[in-house]
Amino acid sequence: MRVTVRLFARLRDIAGAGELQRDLPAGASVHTVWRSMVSDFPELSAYESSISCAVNADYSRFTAAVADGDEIAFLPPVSGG
Amino acid sequence: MRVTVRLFARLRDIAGAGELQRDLPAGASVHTVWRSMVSDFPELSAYESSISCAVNADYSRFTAAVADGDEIAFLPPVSGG
Amino acid sequence: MNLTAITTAPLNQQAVAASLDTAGIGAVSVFLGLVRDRNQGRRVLHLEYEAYEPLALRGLDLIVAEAREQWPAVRLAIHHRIGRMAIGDASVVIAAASPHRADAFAASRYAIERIKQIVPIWKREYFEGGDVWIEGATADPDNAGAREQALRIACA
Amino acid sequence: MNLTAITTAPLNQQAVAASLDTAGIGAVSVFLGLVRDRNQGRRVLHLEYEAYEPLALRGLDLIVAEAREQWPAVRLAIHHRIGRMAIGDASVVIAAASPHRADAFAASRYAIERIKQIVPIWKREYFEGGDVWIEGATADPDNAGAREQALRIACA
Repeated sequence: MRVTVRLFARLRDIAGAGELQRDLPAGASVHTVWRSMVSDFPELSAYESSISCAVNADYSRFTAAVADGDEIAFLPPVSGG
Repeated sequence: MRVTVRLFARLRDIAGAGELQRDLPAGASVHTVWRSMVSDFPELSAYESSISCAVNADYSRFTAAVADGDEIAFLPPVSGG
Repeated sequence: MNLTAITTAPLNQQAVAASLDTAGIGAVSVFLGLVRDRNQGRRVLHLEYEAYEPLALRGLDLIVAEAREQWPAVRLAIHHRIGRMAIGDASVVIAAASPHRADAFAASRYAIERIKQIVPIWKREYFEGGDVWIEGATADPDNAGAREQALRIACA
Repeated sequence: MNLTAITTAPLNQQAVAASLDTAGIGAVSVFLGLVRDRNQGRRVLHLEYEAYEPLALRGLDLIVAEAREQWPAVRLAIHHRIGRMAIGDASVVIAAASPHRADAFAASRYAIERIKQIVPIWKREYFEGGDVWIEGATADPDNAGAREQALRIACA
């Protein structure tokens, strides 16, 4: 299956893109997606303990299963206001 | 000596005027002025313990001496904002 | 525009806030007091505000000075309207600007509490069936306890 | 005008406040966050704000719902700007209207604290000599501790 990965702020800078496609095995979780990102962009690992994630524009847990066509977003610590 | 007395809100209603003149003996204090007002308008006595006073548009004490030409104001509890 | 004003003209929150120098400012807290349609179970028709104007203006200036003493980086503007006001009209606008938000909120809150304590302004409420002068606090700018109470409410 | 918005357009405090129904309202607390010229000793030139827009809007809506739960009589509007902003520009405008002032101040303060906790918006600071993404809180709307902290700051 294929998902869209969205990256923001510094994560986007590290990956050089705010939107990427990833092909995943069946049964993949958000965490699987993140590991695949870190594998391609090792600098992302610094965010391991501070990122949040969202599935289809809704906050999610890293253990959540992902489905074909999902949009998976990784969010560094926020700084709005 | 002669002073101007200013009354506000309910005090003004009781006296029927917001500005009055009062002739006073030498050595009069703000309290003398107030007693003279209560004597003319007994209903004012209800405010004995809750009014504030000002001399020439500056908060004052009731024991302050007044001088010829002063403006003495009596202020019921405030309700601005 | 002056930092403090007693005026019969309608108040403009944006103009009051814009009157503050915002160099170095990261937060602005604006407070508006509006005329409510109900008070103590009565249906209010309109209000009339009256002030002892020169002393009321001094009172607002004193509040600005007190706030500066408490929060040196805060800039504060207070405009109070007097005269007849309809339901929903703004009777007072306070704008507090500060480098950081905590002080902006505190100074804004402090100012409205102090106005209700020491500024010689009175409102007469016209309700269905009558009218009444509203009486709140005995004004005494030397009352340290009242000032401390306003600070406690503001900073807590 | 919507109660919540993420927009690239300049914010208008008066319009945001005016979007609230003021029937029964006696107090409005408006908060503006402005772009500061200094941050951590650096001289800031300008900021760029970025959002994950659909989730940021949901975050603002969640804050409005949380505030309604905490202060049922409060009406809250939150508009956050994104894109490039100059020093002094408003990045966020919050308006909280309530029958009485305590709740208006509390809800306004609560909203800005919660924005900084859970809304996926990021600012990139361009300063003299470089630029940096500012990173604050790890966003987690399920973190009850963070919500309680925002309530404590707001209501205290």
